[in-house]
Amino acid sequence: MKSAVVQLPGLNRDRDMIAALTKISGQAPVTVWQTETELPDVDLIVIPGGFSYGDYLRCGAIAARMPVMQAIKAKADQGVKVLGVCNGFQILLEAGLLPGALMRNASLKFVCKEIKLEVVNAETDFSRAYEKGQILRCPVAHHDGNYFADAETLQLIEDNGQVVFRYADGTNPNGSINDIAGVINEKGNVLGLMPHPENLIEAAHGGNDGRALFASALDVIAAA
Amino acid sequence: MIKARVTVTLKNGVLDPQGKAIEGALSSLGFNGIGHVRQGKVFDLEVEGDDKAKAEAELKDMCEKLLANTVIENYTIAID
Amino acid sequence: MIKARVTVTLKNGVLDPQGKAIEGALSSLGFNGIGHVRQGKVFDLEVEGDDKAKAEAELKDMCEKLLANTVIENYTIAID
Amino acid sequence: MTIPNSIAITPELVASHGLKPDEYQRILDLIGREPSFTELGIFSAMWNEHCSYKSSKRWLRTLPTTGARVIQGPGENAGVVDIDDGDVVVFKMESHNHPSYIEPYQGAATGVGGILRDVFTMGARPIAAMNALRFGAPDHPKTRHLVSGVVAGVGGYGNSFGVPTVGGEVEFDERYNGNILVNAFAAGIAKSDGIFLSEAKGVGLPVVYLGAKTGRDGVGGATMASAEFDEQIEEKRPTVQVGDPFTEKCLLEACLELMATGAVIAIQDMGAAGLTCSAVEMGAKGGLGIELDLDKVPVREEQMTAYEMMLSESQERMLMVLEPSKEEAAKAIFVKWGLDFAIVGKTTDDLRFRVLHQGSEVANLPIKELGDEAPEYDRPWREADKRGALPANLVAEPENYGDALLQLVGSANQSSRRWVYEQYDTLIQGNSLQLPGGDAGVVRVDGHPSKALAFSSDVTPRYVEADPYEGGKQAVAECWRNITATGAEPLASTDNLNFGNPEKPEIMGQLVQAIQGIGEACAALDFPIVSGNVSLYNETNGVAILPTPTIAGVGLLHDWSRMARIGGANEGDVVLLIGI
Ligand SMILES: Nc1ncnc2c1ncn2[C@@H]1O[C@H](COP(=O)(O)OP(=O)(O)O)[C@@H](O)[C@H]1O
Repeated sequence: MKSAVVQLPGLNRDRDMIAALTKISGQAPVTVWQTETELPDVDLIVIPGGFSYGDYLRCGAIAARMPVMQAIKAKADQGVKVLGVCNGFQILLEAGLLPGALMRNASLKFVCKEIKLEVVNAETDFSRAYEKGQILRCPVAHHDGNYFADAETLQLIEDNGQVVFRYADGTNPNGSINDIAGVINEKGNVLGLMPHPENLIEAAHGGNDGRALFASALDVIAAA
Repeated sequence: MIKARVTVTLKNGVLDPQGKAIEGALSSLGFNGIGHVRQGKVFDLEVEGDDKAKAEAELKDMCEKLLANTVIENYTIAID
Repeated sequence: MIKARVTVTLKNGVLDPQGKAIEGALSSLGFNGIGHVRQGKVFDLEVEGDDKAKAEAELKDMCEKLLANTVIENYTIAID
Repeated sequence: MTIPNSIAITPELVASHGLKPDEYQRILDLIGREPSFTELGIFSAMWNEHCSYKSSKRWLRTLPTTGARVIQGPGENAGVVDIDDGDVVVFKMESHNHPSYIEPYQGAATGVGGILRDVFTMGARPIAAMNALRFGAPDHPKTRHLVSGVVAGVGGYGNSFGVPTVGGEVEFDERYNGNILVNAFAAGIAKSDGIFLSEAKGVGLPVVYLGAKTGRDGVGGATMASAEFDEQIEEKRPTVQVGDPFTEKCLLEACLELMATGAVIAIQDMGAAGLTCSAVEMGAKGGLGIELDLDKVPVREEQMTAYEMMLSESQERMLMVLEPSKEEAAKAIFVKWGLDFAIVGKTTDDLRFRVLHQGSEVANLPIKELGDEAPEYDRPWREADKRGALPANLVAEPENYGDALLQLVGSANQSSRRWVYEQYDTLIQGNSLQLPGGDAGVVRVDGHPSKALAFSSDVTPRYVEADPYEGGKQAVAECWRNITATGAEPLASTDNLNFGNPEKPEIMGQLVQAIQGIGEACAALDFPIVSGNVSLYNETNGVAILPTPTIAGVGLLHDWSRMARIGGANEGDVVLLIGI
C-alpha cells in the first residue's frame, strides 16, 4: 500500500512518521508540501504531529486552511484513508473533517509521557489489528489534547462507535471528555488521535504497541 | 486606514481550561469572590481604505474563515 | 455582582509571532490590505459586590499579579 | 523612542555602555577620534564581557581543547567531534541567566533558541537538548514564578522546534535567590564534510541577512548580561526578546536546504548584539572588511536608528556570505519557508567595518581591533578560602534512618525531576533510547544500525565553593561517570562557567581555580573542552551566586544493544560498589 506524509511549516514529527511508515510498509511514503493541490495516488494520507504555523491562533487552525487540505478533503470524500496524529488530529478538526475540538490540557502544561490506551472499536481500518478492549502502551506529547465536543455530538460519536481509542486506567493526561484519545469520522476513513503510535514501533522504542495501527491502515500483517 | 478590534470568546458551555485555572490561581492568590473567569482573544488589525461597511463585511468573513472556530467560539467586531 | 472585561495586549515593539502568523495566513486566504495584526487576550470575570471602585482596584491588582505579564504586556479594565 | 546618531558622547554615556574610562581611552587611541553614537554602541557590544571574554580568555586558553576526535574546538558557533563513519556531533552550552530572571518564559525560550541556532548554523541537525537550571530557595517568594516560567519556556521552545530534551539539572539554593541560572545545551549531527564556519572568504561577495525581521528587542541586551543586577532592574525591562520557535524551525529547514546547494561560503547566527557581532566576527576571522547597508535590513518597526539596528537582539536571524552564482536558488528556498532573505552588504579588502544608513556612513571602524583584539585582562585573583572537611560528629545521628532517608529523597534537591522533564518532549525524532531520569540521556544516530550518543550535564556548586579546584575536577568527573554508566565512551565536553563579579579577587580566584581543576580533569580523562560559555557578574546587591561551572559531555556507544540502564536490576542481583 502506498502512503503520503503531509509537510507544512512547523510540523516536526514528519520525520518520525516517515521512518515509521517506511519501516512498517517497507516502502518510503511520498511527501506532499502544503501548497500542492494534486495529490499522488495513495491509499493512506498521514498528517503528522508538530506545531504547524507555531500553533499560533489555535492549534492547527492556519494549517487547516492551506491549499493541500482542500485536496485532502476531496481524497477523503473518495474514500482514501486519512490519519492525523497530534497536530494532525488538531488540523483535521479545524478543517471540519472530524467532529469536536481540542483545548489546552487541563493542567495547562505540555505533557510528554507514556499513557495507556484502550481500543474501543477494533473494527475500523486503523484498528483491526488490535482486539476490542485491548490495553496498549503509547506515548503522548502535547499541550492541547483536551478533547471536547458538545453533548449532542458526544452522544452521536459514542453511539456510532466513532470513539476508537480511550485513555485507560486513569491515565487521561489532558482532561479529555469521556477519556477520548482518538475519533474516526462517520464514514470510517478519517482517524485523528492525540497519542504518538509512531514513537512506539520497535525495540529501540522499548515496545511496539503502536505498530498495529499502521499495520491496519497499511493492510500489512502486524509484525514485531 | 481603518482600525478594528475583533474579540473572540468561547461559547457558553464550552470547557475553558485556562479560565478555570485562572479562577483557581486568583483564589490561591487571595482574591475572593471572583466567579466565572472566561478567557478569550482579541485581534487588533488595520484594514486599508475608509469604507467602514466594507471593512466590517470583510472582517466578518475573516472571522468565519480563520479568526474564530465557530464550532466553539463567538466573535464580535468593533471598528474605531 | 459586577461584570468586568480585562484586555491584555502586547506592548509596542514587542515581537508578536502570533500576530505575524495570522497576518500571513490572512493574506494567503486572499485578504489583502490587512496590516499590523496584533494578538491579545481578554478575560471576562465576575466580581462579587457592587462597589465598582473597589472592584476596579482589585482587578488592577489581579492584572499586576497574574493576568498580565507587565514586562511585555499592557492591560485595560472595563467594568459593565 | 528613537535615538539620533548625533548624540553627544559624555562620560556618563560611556559608563552607561559598560565601558570603563581606560577602555574608552583605548577606543580613542584606536580610532584617533571620538566615536559616533553608533560606534560607541558597537564597541560596547563587542567589548563587553559577554562577547569578548575579556576577564576569562587568558584562563580559558589553558583548557585542553584538542584530541584525536576533535575537528573544531572553541571559537566557532559550536564544537565539532568525530563519531566515525564520516559523522560528527556538533554541540555547545550557553547561558541565558539574566534574561530569564527578568522574563522567565521568554528568557529561557530564547536561550534554547540561541543554542539551537549555534548548532544548526554549523550545518548540523539538532538531535538532543539539555537544560541545567538553578533557582533560589524553594520558599523564596519569587522561586515558584521563576521555575514555572523557565520550565515552560524551555519546553515551549524546544518542543515546538522539535528536539528531544534528554537531560539536565534542577537545583535550589538561596544563593540563587536574586540570580537564577539557565544553561541550555544542544547537540546536532552532520557529515564531516558538511560543516559550515563563520570565517568570511573572498572579496566583494554579497553578505546576506536571513530569517526574521529586526525590531528593537533586546537593544543593549549583551551589555545587560554583563552587568550586575541592582534595584533598578525594573528599568532595564524593555530589552526583553520574544522567541518564535516556529520561525526558528523554518530557519533550520531553510538553512539545511540552502547549505546543500553550495550557496553558503560562511555563516554566523545573530545572537548577542546581533548584526554587530555576527558581521564583525565573520570579517575579523576571515581577514576581510565588511560593509553593511542598513537600508536593506528587513525591519518590523518604523524609524529604527542605526544604533538600534546594530544592537538589536531580535531572534531567529543569521548572516551569511553567499556564493553569488547561487543567489536565485538560495532566495527561492527562503521564500518557500516564509523567511526574509536580503543582501545587506559585501565583503571588502580594507579590514574596515563600515555601516551605511540613509546615505551616510554611521560607523567606520577597524574590524580586527573590534573582534580579535578586544581588551583582555589579567584580573587580580586570590586563592579561595577553602572549607575544611566537616567533622562527622557535627551531624547528629538520625533517630530513625527510614525517616531520614524519606526526608532526603523528598527534599527539593534530591527528589525526582519528573515534574520538570514531563513538560519536555523527550521522544520526538523517535531516537531516544534513554530518557531523563537515568544517568545520561541516550539518542541513537539516525541511519546507523548500532551507534548512539550519550549526554550528561553536571556540577555540584557547593563543592566548587568549598574548593574551586577540586569542585571543578569533580564536575568533570561526574559528567564523565554519568556517560560511562550507560556504556558509552566519553568523547568531549562543553562548559558553562557561571560566576559572580570577576573584578573581585576572591570571585576571580574561584573562576581561575575552577578552570584549573576542570582543565586537569579533562586532560587526565582525555575529555577535551570543545566549546563553552562564560557568564560573569551573577550577583545581586553585591552577593554572588554559588560558583557554578556546568560541564556537559558527549559519549559514543558503538552498539546500543549493549547499553547499560539505571533500571536494569533484578531481584537477587549482587550490588557492587566500584571506585574509592
Ligand atoms: N531540567 C531538566 N531537564 C531534563 N532532565 C532533567 C532536568 N533536571 C534533571 N533531569 C534529569 O533527572 C535525572 C536526575 O538528575 P540529577 O539528580 O541531576 O542526576 P545525576 O545526579 O544522576 O546527574 C537525570 O536523568 C537528569 O538528566
